[in-house]
Amino acid sequence: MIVNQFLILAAALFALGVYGLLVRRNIVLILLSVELMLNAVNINLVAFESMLNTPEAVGQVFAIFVITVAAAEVGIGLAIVLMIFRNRRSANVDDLNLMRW
Amino acid sequence: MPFEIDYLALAPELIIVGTLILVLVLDLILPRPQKYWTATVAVAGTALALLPLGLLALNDETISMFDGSYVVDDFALVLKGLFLVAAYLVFLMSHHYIESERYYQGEYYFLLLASVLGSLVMASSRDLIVLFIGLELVTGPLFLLAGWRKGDVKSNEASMKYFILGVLSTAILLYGMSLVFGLTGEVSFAGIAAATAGMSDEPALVMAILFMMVGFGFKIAAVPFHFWAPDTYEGAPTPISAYLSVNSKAAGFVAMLIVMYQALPGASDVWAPILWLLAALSMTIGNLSALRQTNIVRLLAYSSVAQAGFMLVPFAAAAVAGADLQQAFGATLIYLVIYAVMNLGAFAVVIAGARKTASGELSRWAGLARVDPILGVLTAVFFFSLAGIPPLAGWFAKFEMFRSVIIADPGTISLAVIAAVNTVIALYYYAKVVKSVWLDDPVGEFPGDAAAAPAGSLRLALGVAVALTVAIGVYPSMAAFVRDAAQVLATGG
Amino acid sequence: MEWLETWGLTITVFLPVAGALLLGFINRDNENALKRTALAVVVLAFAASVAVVAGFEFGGGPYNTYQFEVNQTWIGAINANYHVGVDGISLPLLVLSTFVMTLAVIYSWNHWEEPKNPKAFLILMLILATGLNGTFVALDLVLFFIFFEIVLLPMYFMIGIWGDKTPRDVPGFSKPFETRLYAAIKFFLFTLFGSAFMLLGFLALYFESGDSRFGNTFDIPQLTQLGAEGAFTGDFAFFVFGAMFLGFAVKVPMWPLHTWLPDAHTAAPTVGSVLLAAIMLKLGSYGFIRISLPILPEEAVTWAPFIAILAVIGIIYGSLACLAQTDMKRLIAFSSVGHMGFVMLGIATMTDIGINASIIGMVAHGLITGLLFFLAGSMSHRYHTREMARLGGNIKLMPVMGGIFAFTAMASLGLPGLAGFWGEFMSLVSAYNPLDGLSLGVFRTAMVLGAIGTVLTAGYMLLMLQRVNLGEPSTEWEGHEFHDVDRFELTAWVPLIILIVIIGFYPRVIFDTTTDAVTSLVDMAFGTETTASLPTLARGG
Amino acid sequence: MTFADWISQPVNWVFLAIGLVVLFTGLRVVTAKNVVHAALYLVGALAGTAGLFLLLSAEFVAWVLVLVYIGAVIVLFLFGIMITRAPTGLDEGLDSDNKAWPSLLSVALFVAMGWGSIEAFGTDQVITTGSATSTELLGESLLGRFVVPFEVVSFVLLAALIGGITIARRDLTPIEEEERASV
Amino acid sequence: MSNWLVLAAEEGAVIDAATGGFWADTAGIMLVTPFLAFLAILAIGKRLKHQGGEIAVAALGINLIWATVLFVMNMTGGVLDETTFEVGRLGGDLVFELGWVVDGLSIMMFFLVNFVGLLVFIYALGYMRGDVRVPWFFAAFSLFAGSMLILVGAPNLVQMIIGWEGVGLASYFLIGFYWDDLDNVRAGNKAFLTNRVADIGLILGTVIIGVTLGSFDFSTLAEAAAEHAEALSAVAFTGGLLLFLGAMGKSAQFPFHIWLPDAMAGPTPVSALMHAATMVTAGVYLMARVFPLFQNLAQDTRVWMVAIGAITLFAIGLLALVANDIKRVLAYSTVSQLGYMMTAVAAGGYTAGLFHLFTHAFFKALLFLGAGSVIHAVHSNNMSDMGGLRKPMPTTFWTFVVGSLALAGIFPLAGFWSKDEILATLGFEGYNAVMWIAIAGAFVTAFYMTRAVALTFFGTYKGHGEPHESPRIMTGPLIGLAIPSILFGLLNIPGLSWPGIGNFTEWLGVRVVAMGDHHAEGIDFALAAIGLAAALAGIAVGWLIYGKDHETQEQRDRFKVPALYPLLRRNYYIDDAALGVVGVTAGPLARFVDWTNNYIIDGIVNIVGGLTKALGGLVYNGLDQLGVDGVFNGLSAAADSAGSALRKMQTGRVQQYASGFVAGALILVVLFVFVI
Repeated sequence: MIVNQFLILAAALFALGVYGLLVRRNIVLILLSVELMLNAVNINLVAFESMLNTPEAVGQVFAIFVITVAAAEVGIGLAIVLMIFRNRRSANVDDLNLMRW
Repeated sequence: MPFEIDYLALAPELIIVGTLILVLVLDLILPRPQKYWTATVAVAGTALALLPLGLLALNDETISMFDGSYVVDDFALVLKGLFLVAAYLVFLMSHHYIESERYYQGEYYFLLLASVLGSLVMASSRDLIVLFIGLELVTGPLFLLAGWRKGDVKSNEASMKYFILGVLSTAILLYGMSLVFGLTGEVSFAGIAAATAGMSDEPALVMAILFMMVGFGFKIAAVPFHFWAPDTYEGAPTPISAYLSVNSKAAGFVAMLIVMYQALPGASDVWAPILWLLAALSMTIGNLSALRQTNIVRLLAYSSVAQAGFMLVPFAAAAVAGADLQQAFGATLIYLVIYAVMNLGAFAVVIAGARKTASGELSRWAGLARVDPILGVLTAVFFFSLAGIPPLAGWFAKFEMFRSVIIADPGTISLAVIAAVNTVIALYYYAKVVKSVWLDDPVGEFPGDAAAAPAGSLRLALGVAVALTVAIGVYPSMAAFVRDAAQVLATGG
Repeated sequence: MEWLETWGLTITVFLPVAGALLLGFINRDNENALKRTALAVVVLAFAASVAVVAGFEFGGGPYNTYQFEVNQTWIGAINANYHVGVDGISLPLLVLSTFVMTLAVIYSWNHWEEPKNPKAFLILMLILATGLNGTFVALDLVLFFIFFEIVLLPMYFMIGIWGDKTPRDVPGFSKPFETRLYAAIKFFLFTLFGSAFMLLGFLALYFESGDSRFGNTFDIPQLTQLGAEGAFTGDFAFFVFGAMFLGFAVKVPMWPLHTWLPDAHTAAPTVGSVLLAAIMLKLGSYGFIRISLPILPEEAVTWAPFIAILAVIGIIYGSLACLAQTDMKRLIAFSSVGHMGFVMLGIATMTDIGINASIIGMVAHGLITGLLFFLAGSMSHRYHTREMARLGGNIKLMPVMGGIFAFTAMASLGLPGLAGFWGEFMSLVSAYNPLDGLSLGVFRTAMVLGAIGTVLTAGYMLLMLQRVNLGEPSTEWEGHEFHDVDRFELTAWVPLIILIVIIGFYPRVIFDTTTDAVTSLVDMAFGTETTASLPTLARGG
Repeated sequence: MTFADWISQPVNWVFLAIGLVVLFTGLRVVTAKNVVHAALYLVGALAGTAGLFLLLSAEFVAWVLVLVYIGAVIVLFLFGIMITRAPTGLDEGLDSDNKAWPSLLSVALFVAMGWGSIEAFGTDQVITTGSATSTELLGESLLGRFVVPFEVVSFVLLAALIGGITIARRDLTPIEEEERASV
Repeated sequence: MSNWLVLAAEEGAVIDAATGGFWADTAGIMLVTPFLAFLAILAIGKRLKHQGGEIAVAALGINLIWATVLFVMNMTGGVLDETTFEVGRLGGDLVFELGWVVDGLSIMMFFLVNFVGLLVFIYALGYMRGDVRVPWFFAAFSLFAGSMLILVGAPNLVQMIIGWEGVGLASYFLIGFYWDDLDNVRAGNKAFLTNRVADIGLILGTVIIGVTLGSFDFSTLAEAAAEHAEALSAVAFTGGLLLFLGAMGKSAQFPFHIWLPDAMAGPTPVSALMHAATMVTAGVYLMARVFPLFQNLAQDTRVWMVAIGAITLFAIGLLALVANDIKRVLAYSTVSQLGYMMTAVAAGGYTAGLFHLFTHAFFKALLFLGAGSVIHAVHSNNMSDMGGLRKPMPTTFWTFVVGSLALAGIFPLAGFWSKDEILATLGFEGYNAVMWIAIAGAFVTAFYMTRAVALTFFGTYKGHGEPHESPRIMTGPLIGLAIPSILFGLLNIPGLSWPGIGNFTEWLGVRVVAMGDHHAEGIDFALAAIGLAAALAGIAVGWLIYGKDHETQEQRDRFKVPALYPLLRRNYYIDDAALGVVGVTAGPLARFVDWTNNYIIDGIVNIVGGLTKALGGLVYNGLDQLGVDGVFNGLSAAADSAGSALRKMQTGRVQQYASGFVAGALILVVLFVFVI
């Protein structure tokens, strides 16, 4: 196995995530897309780790941290979604354009 | 393998941790009317955390822990000082604001303290992972705090925009970091620096640097990663906007400084041009956008974008052969410190003014000085300082900034000229604020309790800010020690 | 007077700002206390400057030696010091500054423009005084820059708050501005635009001096030293000079950077215009003499023809513009463009005579135009209009004021025997024979055009007199009771009149201070002693 | 190495299989017209990722992924979907109408990233020493060198938790607060 | 001032001169008293009986003592002295000095100015009684005299300029004295500005010469000229021409004479002083001061100067023929006489020119004062309102006649001698054509003076009211001036040196450098006769045309006809052949000159003035407000609109922000990875 096969897969996932983030209207779905991106990053890290085999397995540690942070992000994100929903009865980002220029 | 831990070195972080736990506890036991104690505790804690800094500053040997992934040197101390003082001022501003609006107080201070903790950690980080976690801790709570005015849809929107763009930037940043790791097999800056020595022509590295820069660029709201700033500043509670525009921006800069000068000094010929571009864009677009703002907070938002541009200028000099890296580094740092002081002052003025005018619209601020000359004077001081007019602190920041790029090199000179032109543009809208406060005739009565003086804490904040602004302006040597701190780090470069 | 040696200048400079602080503690309703304190402060500052004159050793030493020198570390990090001192060139301007400031305070005693608020106004004036005095004595580029900029803020507020409130349309903008606002912003932006580049120039010098024996320095004497040794040359110096040129030229103001001036003068309150015309404009030309010329002599020579051309354009252009004015104050404002044109022409020749001309020209212009603005202010104070079409026969309604007005106008058109003459005449003299190596063609053409300019000057001044002073008063003033000059106005004006006459007939009072310094300056910077003259024809006997 | 050599290794078949699954599910996550489905597709994608981690002999990370995500996060998501009453059925209005720009951007991004990594790593091999990375090693580095971030990240979670609750919870009316106080 | 004497001795043309002792050393008082008077009158004039007039008179009285003493000393011994104070050193060896020089030339002028001035002042006491702003009048009048004295005493060009402009200023005040009427103000402006234009010449000339010599002193200039210093000769032509330009302005030489007629707007005493002793003579005086320059170096310029002078003396003289305003007649005659002086000096007739200046001062002052007294009586300047005044105003009449004859150059009055001298010089210097023009000029002069006398004093009175002789205080000065007008010609009879006092030429001779100009050894009787004949012819013709008075309107219009109604006039001349000759020659010519004067030259001035103002408007409204200023406004407006354009980016839609975000990142990637 070469490392690039993982990297390219990760790149693809990341791109998909970006696409989702740009296209999705529903905030929850946007969060999902973000998860895809972070996941891509994880793939990168782990792949690199097993390519380099660092003494302290830094890559994997990094991946674990990313996963944790991602979880926290989700929590925060959903909380915000709920708050907005409570005020606006909608989880649609397009409705959020009160403030401009 | 066990690590020996220097607790004095960690004291500031530990004190903050203690404070935020104490705040939580107090929040649970205190009945609502007494909850303002949490604020007091937070302020006290922050002040207390400044003490060990002093002690550490006295002995200037560098303390390095955990395989050098966590370092306490002068540079770190200066920044921690900056973060703590800024936080201290923000707390002072928040106190009355939060209490009077019946927001959740305990949680508010808890989250803010957490964010402060993050910034402290980041200042000492010499390692991608620590840096990343630190940044997350700085930002995470802010996503929530931006939406603290739960009832107000604008506030919701603010936090939502901030959050979505925040996570996007985090993802990109992480991707960049992963590439760096992959290329070097290291996460410690020292290691990376060693490994990337001759690698500057490696496209993947360039890409990695770019992606990381996107992450930092978001934090410091540099064009084109600035879109969130105006909306968020406007929607968020004003003290949070202040915090965003100072601490979180500073955090971003610190990250950038460390990574660029510590981890990637070898690749300066890669990142210097990029930052040249970002600087030029941020200055120009930020200023031009600010020209048309009618809402004073949005105006400050764009101004902070432009100011970020000015702070980026010195980076561009780093690539030039024979450039004085310490000088460039110190310039950014000094600018950061001075900017923090005067920008916080400006926001404090906004809070105080908003109480009188009950509006953030500049038009409603017209003639404010008639009813409150002191506030008028303060407005003049802070905004002219931001404009960089002597003898207010701002001039020295600009001065240092120019000083770092006046090198015999077309690239930097051209940037200097761009900066000079922008200084004048910026002048226009800063003067516009002062103008409407002093020169315009009031439109009707001031709805807010025009008589009400700013709350004691806010007055204290204003006092500190104005004192520092004038003092540094008249005797800039005060701020010069920052340069010595800068040397520690920049010698790596 | 050891004490005076060390503290004289510092007191002159910082006493006013201290006074400003003091005023801050006086209740704004207690007008008399405010005025008396302010007056006391400015008088003391003036006294201090006079003491400096008394202690000044005239005709002393080669150029670049300063008296009453103080040199203390200020911003150690960038090697910028609190370095002040005077020589024959700065001394007259310093005294002029403190002197006019005193008169301005006296005048404003009972002339408060709307909205009154004497407290704020006086405080601003005092801060302004510090800025102005400081600029003339600063011997460190950073210090110079600071003082140079300090001047902005008070003036900005003076114009903006007490200025002319009539709205006016501005090309390019949809809604009309109030004149004061437009003028204030414009003044502010123009000046800062210039000084931003000036700062760049200073910094460039700082770095270029890096490998000199002084190390990186902002110190004017040291830089002058280096400049004389030819340390700054080539494209670098060329651009540096250009940058500083922008900064100074805006302040002077030189065509085509002058357009802030008419608006600012017209909009500003009387005292504001007076200080603006009498002192602030001098900062620019002083900067040329003190900084640009000695530090970058070669570039100065390169730029000289360019400066001369702009100066002459300014002369002709300003005068022509004056002819078209209907607003008295605006006319006077434009006349400044012309007069400063002569000053710059003198400087451009790079000769001792030329620079002498510029200095005495500055002083004269300060006194005369200052007085003119006083008068214009007092008149519009009484008539509530500055439209010359509505005035006329003023001398019939107010003989004394009309008389003084006529006198000042005559002085302003460069009548020999009054202060204004020497500046114009001498800059023509110097333009006939500029520094060796400068294009005679350019400068002699400049001389002729300048001479024609004097005619135009006479033209519009007479036109103004005719419209304002002479003829029958227009019927709209029938029944109005005009009180002629009051005692505050007289106390403020008479000293100016006397000085104008004295300098007119006995210019030595200026020359004895300046000539040696100027000659040595030219000698040091350009290595030539004087304009070409025929030793064979030295007077016999 | 040619594609033939590459494909000749059986492990790569496995990779190919999992990879395709991941890609497909990932695509569906961002295209599915039904919110719940999207969430479930994410499960698939993550599971696939875990598989890849196993291929890379990073078992610990794989299991963490499974536990944290599929165990917690997805549930969290579903809750979120339920609470916000996002239309659980088909919903055409899920995506914004303008898809051209986003697709262009993401494709470009993919190309850039892919090109970059190919340039950088060419055919570097992934060395897998059969045996999985020992959890002990991870533990040591987590609690050793990386103890600071380890501690700090807990504050991130704590902040997210408390802040999330505060933000998301329904505010009490003043009256309710009175009752709350009286009790 | 030893060097002066040394040099003078070398030239050997000068009798050894005393330094003048006390009187020369204190001569500066003359330069100061008028200014003290000026201040004193402004201060306390109102409260005095004559409203300050007495102060002015006193001042000039004191001056006259010094002037007379010096004059006499110069007659007997010759006085040569210079006193200067340094008022400023410019670096280099250029020095500004103020002071006074006492030599033949300046003494002559001192005497002239103070003597004539005093008489005019006294006259003015009566003339101005009851007029408006009398104190201001006398103040300005003193200023006028004072400035002239400064000019006269000037030891260097700079002080000359000071006095020069001072005179201009005073004339501005006095011409615009009745400033309630803006026309008078405009007249004042015109005078001042016209002079100012010419002054460019003076100033630039001063600059060029001063810088070249390294000194502004006349003495240095004279020495340099005497030594034919090459540096000086290099600039001599330019410098000389420029100085002459200045002189043309003050001395109202063609085409700068335009301001003079308008200058009549002031009170008559002003005109008297202005035309006789001060203002207009300054130009000639300047030429005399720098004479060595033209004598030795700037010969090329002299041709021009002579030409200008010739044109002036004849063409402007013709104008006097058609003027109706008596003061204008005199004004034009002054110009024409100045033409004589200028021509003479230019031709090298230094003494001749100055002698004419000297004599002319007396009778021209006399004529003006006479005219003033007439105007005082009939309250009109127009001769068409006068006539037959010889009976009610005998003194005025006789003195006026004396003045006229002197001006016309009738033997043995002053004018005859000086004019003859000029003719002689012209002949000697070989300017024969010019000489004949001058003779023709003499004819014209006599002609218009006769016309003036006839229309004013003969025939019947056509004005209103009952004219009376003026008071003693006015007639006194008339007599006081009539005497020198008769006698002073004898002071310089060619070849005759009065025992003990010598003659005018010798007095003038006391100079730095002897002028070496031609001074006839004896009278050229032929030439004298021709000159005299021309004058007499002029009188005769004049008398023929205007002598008899015609009652009916159209008949009285007769003398206007040549000027106004060509057709009428031609018819009229048909039935009077003798006069027809003159009519067809003088008439059209006069009209032509008049026309050019009004339309060409004046027109040019007006056009230039108008253009300048228009240009001003253009520059201001066009360039300044739109152009230069517009750039600024344009810029800020541009920045403004740029700002609003950027606002469009801030759509408030988070996903567009995000795309901007990603796009930004991508662009950076493309830029820095692929491009760079």
